[in-house]
Amino acid sequence: MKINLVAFGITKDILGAREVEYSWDGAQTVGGLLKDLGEKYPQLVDLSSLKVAVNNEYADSEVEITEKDEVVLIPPVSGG
Amino acid sequence: MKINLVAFGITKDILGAREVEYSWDGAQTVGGLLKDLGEKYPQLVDLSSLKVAVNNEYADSEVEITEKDEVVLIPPVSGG
Amino acid sequence: MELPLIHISEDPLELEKITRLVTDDACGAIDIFVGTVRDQTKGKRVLKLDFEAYEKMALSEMAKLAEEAAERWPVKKMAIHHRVGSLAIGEIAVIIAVSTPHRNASFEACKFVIDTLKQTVPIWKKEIFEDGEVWVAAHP
Amino acid sequence: MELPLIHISEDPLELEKITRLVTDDACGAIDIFVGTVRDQTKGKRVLKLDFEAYEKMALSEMAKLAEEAAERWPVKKMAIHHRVGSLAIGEIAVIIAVSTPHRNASFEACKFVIDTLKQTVPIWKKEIFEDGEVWVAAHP
Repeated sequence: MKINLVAFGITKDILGAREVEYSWDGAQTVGGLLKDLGEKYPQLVDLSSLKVAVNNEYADSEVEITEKDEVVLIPPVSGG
Repeated sequence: MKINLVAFGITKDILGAREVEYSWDGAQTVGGLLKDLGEKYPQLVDLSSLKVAVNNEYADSEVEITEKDEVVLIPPVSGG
Repeated sequence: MELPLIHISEDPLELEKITRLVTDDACGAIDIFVGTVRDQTKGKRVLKLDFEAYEKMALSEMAKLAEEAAERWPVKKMAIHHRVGSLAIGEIAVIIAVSTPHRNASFEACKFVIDTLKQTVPIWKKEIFEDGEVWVAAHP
Repeated sequence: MELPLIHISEDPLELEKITRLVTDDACGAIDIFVGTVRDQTKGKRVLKLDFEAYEKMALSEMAKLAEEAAERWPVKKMAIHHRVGSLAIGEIAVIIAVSTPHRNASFEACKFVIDTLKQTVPIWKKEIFEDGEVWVAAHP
């Protein structure tokens, strides 16, 4: 399975693009995605926090991901 | 001694004018003035509070009043 | 704190201008309190409010408030503008604007000023009803 | 609460207009928080701030905040406007305006919204210094 992964803030800099096609081995869940990303992009592990939004909602690590989902990396927010 | 007494808010309605010439027997102090006013204008006694400003400052009852002072009746304030 | 901007006016208060006056390069936060005329009090319909001020003393009491706030919080700039005269429903009676480096202090200082203003500054309002009028807070 | 007025814009935020939108005949109080760009952070000179938003989700998170505030306080109208793009020192990044019948609730609801916005709404700012740039809060 390949997803379209969207990255904001510092995660865009780390991934090198606003959007990347991404596939990974292991659990096709938020937790599985984060584990794989941490191995391929160690700089992500250094962040204060890293959340994932699936279809515009913050998603826990158990949430399953399918090809149609809008999956977005949310590094520490700093609006206001 | 006669002073020029200035009245705001409801005290203007009670005295019937913004400014009145006023003289009284007894102590020529803020306390003496308030005592005399209360006798001549019983409606003043019904107010939630009645303060006196002498020369732009709230004045305690012991403060002495002279003819040159600017003496103002301050009923309960309600700005804002 | 810079010299506070204290003003009493018969003309409509200018929010944009007041906010520009308190904006400061060293500050990330401005809190602004805007007091407006409500259409009712304790369920009774209000037609308008008439404000009057003992202006000279009101200005000096408002300046004292600003100084007191600046002693307690790191206020950079502050404006306190109060309107007098006859105000229709929805019109602005008072604007308090405070700039501080960080946001908590802006809220606290602004709240302190409006709370204390209502207790100490010689300004009075009369509520005009369909069947009469009342000086607010005059009686227990 | 009426439907909250939530907006993300590349254009300068309009304080006067936003305040008019939340003014309500039944309310005596409007509290407005204005977040501006500071010229320094931890003593280091900032040249400008770049803001970006995951706009769709930021709008829905801001709407949630407004609803949460309305559950806790008697909010009549609320506006949350956030700017994105490149902002110079002194420019306005965010405006939160809340009208309530009485003033305490306006302060509390406004403070709740800005405090929570900074924790949950997917908007990011990058500080641009003379010698580099930093995504705020990205690292411990």
